[in-house]
Amino acid sequence: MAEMRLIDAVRQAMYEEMQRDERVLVLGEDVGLKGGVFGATDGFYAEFGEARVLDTPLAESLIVGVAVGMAANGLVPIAEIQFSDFIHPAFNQIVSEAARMRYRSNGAFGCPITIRAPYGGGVEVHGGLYHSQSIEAFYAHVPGLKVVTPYTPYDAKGLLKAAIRDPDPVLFLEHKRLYRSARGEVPDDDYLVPIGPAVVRRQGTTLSVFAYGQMLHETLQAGSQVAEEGIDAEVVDLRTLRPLDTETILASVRKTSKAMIVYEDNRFMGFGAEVAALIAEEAFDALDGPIVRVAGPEVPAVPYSDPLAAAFMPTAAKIADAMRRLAAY
Amino acid sequence: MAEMRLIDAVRQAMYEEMQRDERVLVLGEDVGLKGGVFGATDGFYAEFGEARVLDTPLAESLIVGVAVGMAANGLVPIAEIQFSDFIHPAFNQIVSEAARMRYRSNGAFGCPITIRAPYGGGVEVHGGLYHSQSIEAFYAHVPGLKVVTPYTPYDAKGLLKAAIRDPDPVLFLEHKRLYRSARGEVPDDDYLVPIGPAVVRRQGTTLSVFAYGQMLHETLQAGSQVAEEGIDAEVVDLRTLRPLDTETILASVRKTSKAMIVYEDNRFMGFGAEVAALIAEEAFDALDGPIVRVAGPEVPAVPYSDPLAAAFMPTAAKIADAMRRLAAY
Amino acid sequence: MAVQNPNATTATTRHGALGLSAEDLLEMYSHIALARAIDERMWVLQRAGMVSFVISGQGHEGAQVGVMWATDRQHDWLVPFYRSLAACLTKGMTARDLMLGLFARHGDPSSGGRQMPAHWAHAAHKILSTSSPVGTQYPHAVGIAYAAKLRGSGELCVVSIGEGGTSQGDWHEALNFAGIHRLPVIFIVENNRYAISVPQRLQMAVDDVAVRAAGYGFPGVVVDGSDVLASYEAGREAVRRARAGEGPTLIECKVERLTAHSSEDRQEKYRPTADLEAARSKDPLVVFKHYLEQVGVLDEARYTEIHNRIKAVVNDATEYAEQAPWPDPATVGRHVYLEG
Amino acid sequence: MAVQNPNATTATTRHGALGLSAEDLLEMYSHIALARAIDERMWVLQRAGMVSFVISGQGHEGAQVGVMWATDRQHDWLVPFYRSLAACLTKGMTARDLMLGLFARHGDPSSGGRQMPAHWAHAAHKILSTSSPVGTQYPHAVGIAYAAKLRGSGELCVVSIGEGGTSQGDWHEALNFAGIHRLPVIFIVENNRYAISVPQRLQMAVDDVAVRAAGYGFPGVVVDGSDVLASYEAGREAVRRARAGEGPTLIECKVERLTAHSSEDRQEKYRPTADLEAARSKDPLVVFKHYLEQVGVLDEARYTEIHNRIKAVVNDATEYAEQAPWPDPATVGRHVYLEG
Ligand SMILES: Cc1ncc(C[n+]2csc(CCOP(=O)(O)OP(=O)(O)O)c2C)c(N)n1
Ligand SMILES: Cc1ncc(C[n+]2csc(CCOP(=O)(O)OP(=O)(O)O)c2C)c(N)n1
Ligand SMILES: [Mg+2]
Ligand SMILES: [Mg+2]
Repeated sequence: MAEMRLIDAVRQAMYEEMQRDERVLVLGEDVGLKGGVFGATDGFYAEFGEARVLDTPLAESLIVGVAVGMAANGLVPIAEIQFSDFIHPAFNQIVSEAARMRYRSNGAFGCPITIRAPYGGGVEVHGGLYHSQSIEAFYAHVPGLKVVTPYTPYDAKGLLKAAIRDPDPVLFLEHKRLYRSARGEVPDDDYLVPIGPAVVRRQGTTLSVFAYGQMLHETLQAGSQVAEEGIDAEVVDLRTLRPLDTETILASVRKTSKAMIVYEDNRFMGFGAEVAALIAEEAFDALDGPIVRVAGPEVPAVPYSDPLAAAFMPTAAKIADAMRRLAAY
Repeated sequence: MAEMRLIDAVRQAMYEEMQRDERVLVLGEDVGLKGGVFGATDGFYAEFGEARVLDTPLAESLIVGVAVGMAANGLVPIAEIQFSDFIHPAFNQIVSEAARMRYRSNGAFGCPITIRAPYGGGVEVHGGLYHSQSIEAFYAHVPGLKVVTPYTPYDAKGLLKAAIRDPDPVLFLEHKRLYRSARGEVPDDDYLVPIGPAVVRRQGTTLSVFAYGQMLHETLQAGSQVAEEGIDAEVVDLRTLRPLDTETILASVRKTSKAMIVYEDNRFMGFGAEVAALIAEEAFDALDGPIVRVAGPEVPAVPYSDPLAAAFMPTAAKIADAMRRLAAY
Repeated sequence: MAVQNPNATTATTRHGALGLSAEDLLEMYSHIALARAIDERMWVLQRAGMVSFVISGQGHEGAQVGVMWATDRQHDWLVPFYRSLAACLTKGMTARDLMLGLFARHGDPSSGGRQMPAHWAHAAHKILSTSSPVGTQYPHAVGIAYAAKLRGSGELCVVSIGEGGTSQGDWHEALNFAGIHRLPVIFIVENNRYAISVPQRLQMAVDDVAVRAAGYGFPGVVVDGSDVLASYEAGREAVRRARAGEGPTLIECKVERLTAHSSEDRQEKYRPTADLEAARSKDPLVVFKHYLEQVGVLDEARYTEIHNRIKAVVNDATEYAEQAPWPDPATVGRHVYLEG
Repeated sequence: MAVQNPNATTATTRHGALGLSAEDLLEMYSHIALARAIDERMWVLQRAGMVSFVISGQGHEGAQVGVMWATDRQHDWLVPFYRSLAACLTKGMTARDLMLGLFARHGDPSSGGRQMPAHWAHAAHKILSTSSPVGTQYPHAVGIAYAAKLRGSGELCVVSIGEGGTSQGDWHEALNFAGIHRLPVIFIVENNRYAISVPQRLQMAVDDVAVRAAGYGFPGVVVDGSDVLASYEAGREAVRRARAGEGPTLIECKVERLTAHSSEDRQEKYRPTADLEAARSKDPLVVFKHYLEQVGVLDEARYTEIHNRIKAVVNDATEYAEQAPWPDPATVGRHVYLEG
């Protein structure tokens, strides 16, 4: 058991899986000698060699498409997309191919690939319009895919191992802000965190807040702030966005009667829309107030300049305000 | 004024715009001599010549990317994507480029392009997994884009003209089932239907149903069925999905107190999620029942074989059942 | 029907020089003829309203059978496209398999009726599932070849596309990657000069797409796809290269599309009659038949026997598929994820 | 600093043969030197914590100025990439413009601080807005060229990318389309042998990406990008072709990346010291300076004058940008759609 950063947990998960199973390999831009732009594969090249730590040409559609073929012929590829913003050229390969391989072949072929992508912004990320994007909404819509995003280093290791061993394609989203800021105990041994279940990070009775990634951090901070004012927020870490843990969500709303969803992506058709729609249909009778979404503004992405980036981001302060309003409803 | 099919109205809109403004051109696969696989540009090649009726290579990313460049240099391109299922290779050009050109240049460059794409399935479409897809959910999420889908021939002509003249990129979705089944009066003269406003197709008091495209047809049929049982459904044609006419939606819900959304796409993170979330946040106080979604199942797309396709599709019968249940709530 | 060279020996014939026996030729011929017969039947069924859609490989069969014949049909992979009917037959799929797909019945091994006809797949025969978006199969093939190389399985992978598909980015990305890693893959481009209605001159500025191979560091060859033996020869060299670790080969087969693009298309609108007539002179079935007659391998008795057998097979497959059960609507939600 | 050929005449010098005067050379040199000085200052500012990110064009300037000099810098278009600092200067952007972008201030003409530094744009100078996804600019350039041709505007379009970007599908699709329609576009590939850390051998199986042009039906040429005059010459021929309606040219400039990929990168991890040292010998600023000295165009007085002027310009731009106002946070939601 060691305290480590989320990025280290990601690295450890892949390292162990590659040692455990020689069918596992990583491919992507700069995953080789450089060890990835965030260091996720640091040292892998020396350990596992060029054939299993594969620096690809700059071509995301290729990265995913080749992974689909590898998987069809017995390998277990982990494809790294350098920044989630650059996954879009691979949209067709992911949506039309990876996600449909099993369905379209009536179960004859599978597609056991994992696609890792660092996502998300913030003033400290300094990523601007193309190194900050949240992409979960596009992919969570797609049957045949699973979409996961860990909040703690513990979950990062356990969920990533589960993703690698999953027989179906998993999009594994890692928030860039959490890479170094999220720290926690991570067991040295082999363990899995199952894909699917959400987890309650803070028990509460006044209202339920659903979040994931960096926004969970802001939400928990907001929860502490309003706690002093007597607002007892329950905070749920969704962790897996597809398949969504509807039971945990509905149970929480039935307990608190109020629901809020926080996400960094622009609000309209962002992931919170689905959570809200679910609750509005399945737990309407338990609701005692509007379902509130706190999210990014309707602009194409997070701007670079600090004042603009700050204006974009949902923060603990904004979330706390929304909690107060909802609690008072 | 002539009665015509929706596909004819689409054709007439483009034809008139190309005559009116020589900057307008069409490009896409088979738009030339063949006149498009659905005949939308039938006769254009002879009338406007090869340079303005441009048969492109089989490359959707190119089609959109070239249109972005054309628009930057003074043309007004209409890009045809042969089937909406094949728009995915252009996802990056649409989301990262077309939709962001204005924002990222702080208003210096615009992107006045229209992307037309036939979408949707049904037993009669016989399209299978890759010629039936609903794609609106992916794009309605994207700030900088507008997303439109007409239901009547009148709207098809007026909205398409508005799209072509719009200074920003518009994704114009045409449901394949409506091409020949939707018929109606279309004025010969020049008129616009503005992008944005929804329209109430059936006034009612019992519950509000929001739909678009072919599902509007099913919904109106369902509305007639249940009317005999005393259920008076209000049916709203959303027409423009982004920007969404929230006022009309909320006003309808405030009137009826009950809301349902019908769409053909798979339910999870489909467009109905946003409509539901909007209502659950902004009209909660007026609600007198759960917000119901009737949508496609969680499978990658519409299967080909008739029994499977039939099992996939939301139908008037299924919608009527849902109306009955909601009315009785 | 004059047999011009009844005493042709192994040494003096083209096929002999390639190491092909008379039996080989007859088997190859039977595959081409069977493919054609199934294909023609499909159009008849569609015109009769029995099935709703056909897209076919008429005119492409010679190239497909020629190249595939050079591979290890059990051991190697095929990543097909929608015109690969003859290649799939060569790989082991049966007429019944194909007809089940056409009728979209429960037993369709390609997709259980979930996909449109001609979206081939067969796991046991190492035929990867076909999708509709043109071009995506090329990276898949390259991934299969990479896995074969890494695992030392000795497999190679054949992948096919039309010349229209070479305009897609995926095509370029795949060739580039395969060149870098010298992968055991054979890239086939079945160039029939049209992408639906778009003529080659609006698809590319070159006569031969094969010239692009040089830009990826491996050979590109052009063959007359109506010439089965030339196709076989090109395939044989590509197989040799792949097995020897020398890397990919791009084979451009010049073929003719003898039908409309699909049953939805009316090609008279864009294709000159003369063009279509010229195409018919390149029918691989006719050309190969002439060759077999010339070298004395096919006589009228043999011909009748083969075609009678084929007719029976096609009739059987049609009846079988027509009577086969439909997919159970309750299964629409199955196989989205691994069940277990 | 020995001036080796003080009496060089138009006829006997390389630049003379190209029709370039001494003033031309000095102007070209000044652009390269200014680009370098701005670029170096950017790194200083980043290291000092004044700005958060730098990506730069050190080593690429000679190729950019050389090629751009052959174009009509008012009338023609530039579709840049993030290393196009020198090209943008040549096109008319000022040191202040560039520094405003680095500091992400309100007045930044490229994006008003919305984009990371080096995402150039300037509508008045016909520099199209740059995004980050590598490769997307190639189809844009081709669209601009198509519009120029259709409208008969006489413009051509120069577009740049690194050799890494040639692996993208968009690159292929754009070249193919431009070849078909013989568009007035000049495709530049600035090949510095690395895509961040990925060496050329893992990016392509060929030595020269320029060989691919043959597959698209137009010429591809390789030039030593540290040789400003060679770059100019290649540009001149490409411009001639474009204006004459002969279509595109692909120019591959062999350049060196003299810095890490960006301020986020530590290249020692993957780049051998010897490689970096060899690169320094190809510094276009040094190489061009030697040439100018040899032909007697640059002496110490001129040199000092130029560099003093540049220093003043860079200082002014830095101070100007540092003091410039930040974007108003209230404007975060503006310009998503046309306002009006
Ligand atoms: C990505 C994509 N875009 C468009 C289509 C529609 N489409 C199907 S086949 C075809 C033409 C293909 O031409 P080619 O590759 O030359 O093959 P051929 O049909 O001539 O054998 C087109 C445009 C598609 N299936 N996929
Ligand atoms: C589509 C996409 N994928 C990945 C990246 C991340 N990235 C930025 S620059 C770069 C390398 C580019 O190499 P090259 O094209 O050779 O240009 P150079 O930086 O060497 O001048 C990468 C991988 C990106 N910007 N866009
Ligand atoms: Mg073709
Ligand atoms: Mg490079």
